Amino acid sequence: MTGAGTPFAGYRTDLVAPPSFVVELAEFSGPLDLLLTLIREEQLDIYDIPIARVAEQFLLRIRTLQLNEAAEYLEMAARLLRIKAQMLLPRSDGEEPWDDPRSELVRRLLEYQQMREVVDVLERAGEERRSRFARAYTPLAAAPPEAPLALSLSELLAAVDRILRTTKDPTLHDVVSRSVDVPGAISVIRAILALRARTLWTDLVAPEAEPWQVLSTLLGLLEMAKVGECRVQQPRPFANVEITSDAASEAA
Amino acid sequence: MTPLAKLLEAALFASARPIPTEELAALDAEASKAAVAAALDELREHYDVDGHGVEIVEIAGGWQILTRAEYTEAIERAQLASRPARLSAAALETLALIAYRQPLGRAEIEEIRGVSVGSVLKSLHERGLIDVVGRGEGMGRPLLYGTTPIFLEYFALRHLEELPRSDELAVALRAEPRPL
Amino acid sequence: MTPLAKLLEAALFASARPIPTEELAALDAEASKAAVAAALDELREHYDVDGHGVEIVEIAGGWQILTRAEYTEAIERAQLASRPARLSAAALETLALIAYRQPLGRAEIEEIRGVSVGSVLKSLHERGLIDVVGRGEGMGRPLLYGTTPIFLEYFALRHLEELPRSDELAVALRAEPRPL
Repeated sequence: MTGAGTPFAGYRTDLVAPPSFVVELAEFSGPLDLLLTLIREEQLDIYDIPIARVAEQFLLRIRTLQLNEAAEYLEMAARLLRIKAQMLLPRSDGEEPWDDPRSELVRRLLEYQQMREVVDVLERAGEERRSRFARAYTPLAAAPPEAPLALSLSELLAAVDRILRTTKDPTLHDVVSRSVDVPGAISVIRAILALRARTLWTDLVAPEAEPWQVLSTLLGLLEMAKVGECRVQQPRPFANVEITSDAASEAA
Repeated sequence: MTPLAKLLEAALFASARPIPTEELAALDAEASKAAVAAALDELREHYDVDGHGVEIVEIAGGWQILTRAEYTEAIERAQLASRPARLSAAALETLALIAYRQPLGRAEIEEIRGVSVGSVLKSLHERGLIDVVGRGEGMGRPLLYGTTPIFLEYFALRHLEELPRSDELAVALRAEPRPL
Repeated sequence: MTPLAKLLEAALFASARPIPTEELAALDAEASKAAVAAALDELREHYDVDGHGVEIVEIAGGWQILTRAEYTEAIERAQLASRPARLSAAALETLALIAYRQPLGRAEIEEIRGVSVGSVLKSLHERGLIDVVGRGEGMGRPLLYGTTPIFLEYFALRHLEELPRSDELAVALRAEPRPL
């Protein structure tokens, strides 16, 4: 198991990237995984990596896999190129032993490889465990006979009763709002004005009137005032509004 | 034990809910109904005759393995099977509403209860007592909730019709609590 | 079956998780350790010899009943239980490192894996597989992570020592561990 094709959920959440990118990235769990895969594919000696070739392959792969957006892959690519450059430097054939620029990379690859070995162990153990089920049933009701329940049916019924009592209308509230009835209000106002030439707002609107009725009356009044059917007056602020039928319209 | 009985045993143990007889039969496509019934009998007898600490019980139209009552106290004392938490009043009332008026949307519940019920719905759903049963009409096509078989199991009801009708409630509430 | 074995059986059946040996012993205050061990042996043998669909397994320093692997497919097909999701490669790699080098900080994991592991650590922590076990030296006193008993449970390990020692791994370790 090299991690190829395994899901990559943990990393994926980090990224805000187009889906295609995420899908491709899921093939490798990181730049070391990709590097190790290349080395295996090419059957290279990990202690003597032909760095120029590997760097080239690595770059090619991150381009074709569109991994070049992930910083970690780019960082590894840069590292490979740097090592490649260092390899090209002339070696001083002096007394000092040559410090192989690849040694750090080799160390990391070995370390990573070792970790992959542990991953294999864990993966096998995890699969073995996944092939068995534990007890899933949690005894909500404990043992059947006379087992104390956390919640009894009578408690539930009491809750139902509580709700039904505190709810005004046991059927669901009609959410369709009532439309304002302006023509209706106008005919009411006309009827009142026909009886009395002068009337008060409080006569037109009952104290228990619902908002839509208040609104209908108000709109009706305004409409009637506009066409000159009545006059609306308020002697002083907050005083009761007086409505008088217009003499002209009355005459008409 | 026959292989079929062993399969039933494993299934009863692994299932999070009681398994209806038809589902037990579906475990092995090649087994006849009679063979499954025989295997179930074999299994029940095994746990009966041997005097085991668990037994196979029929509940909510299905079968499950339960610990014998005489061990419940010791197990609970050791807190091995954590005791179920009590439902809050908010959760209880929401559950009651859903039980009686399902399918029911969140907006209606909130209107009746006068409080927001988002987290209550979530916890009832997590406990498996309610589930989404459809979508309502209207703006946003709201999710509609209903009770689940776990709800029935919880209250040891065979079906929803066993709940008293709302007009029988007063009587039901005065009556002695039913042994569950 | 002895009464003590029946009690242990009931407890093991009731628990979704392994029960530590001490907790099994605590089930019956009057039973000696030896008696509990004998009862456990009796029970294990019963489930072994009889060829049951379930068996008693030692996990994470405790005991747990699990279904036998051969019934898993049928149970899953019948949708009576579902297997937990596999861990991602990223999660497994991170867990492997923590299991072998705990306590271990985020920076060290990132150095070895070559990728950032913030969200992986978060999800492993949320699943209870790892926990913060201390703080390291150095800048910002980084959090150090270690594996939990749930980690052992997830992989059905009796203890961490069940994992191969690092000198048993095919890839040779560095001569001396780098100071992390």
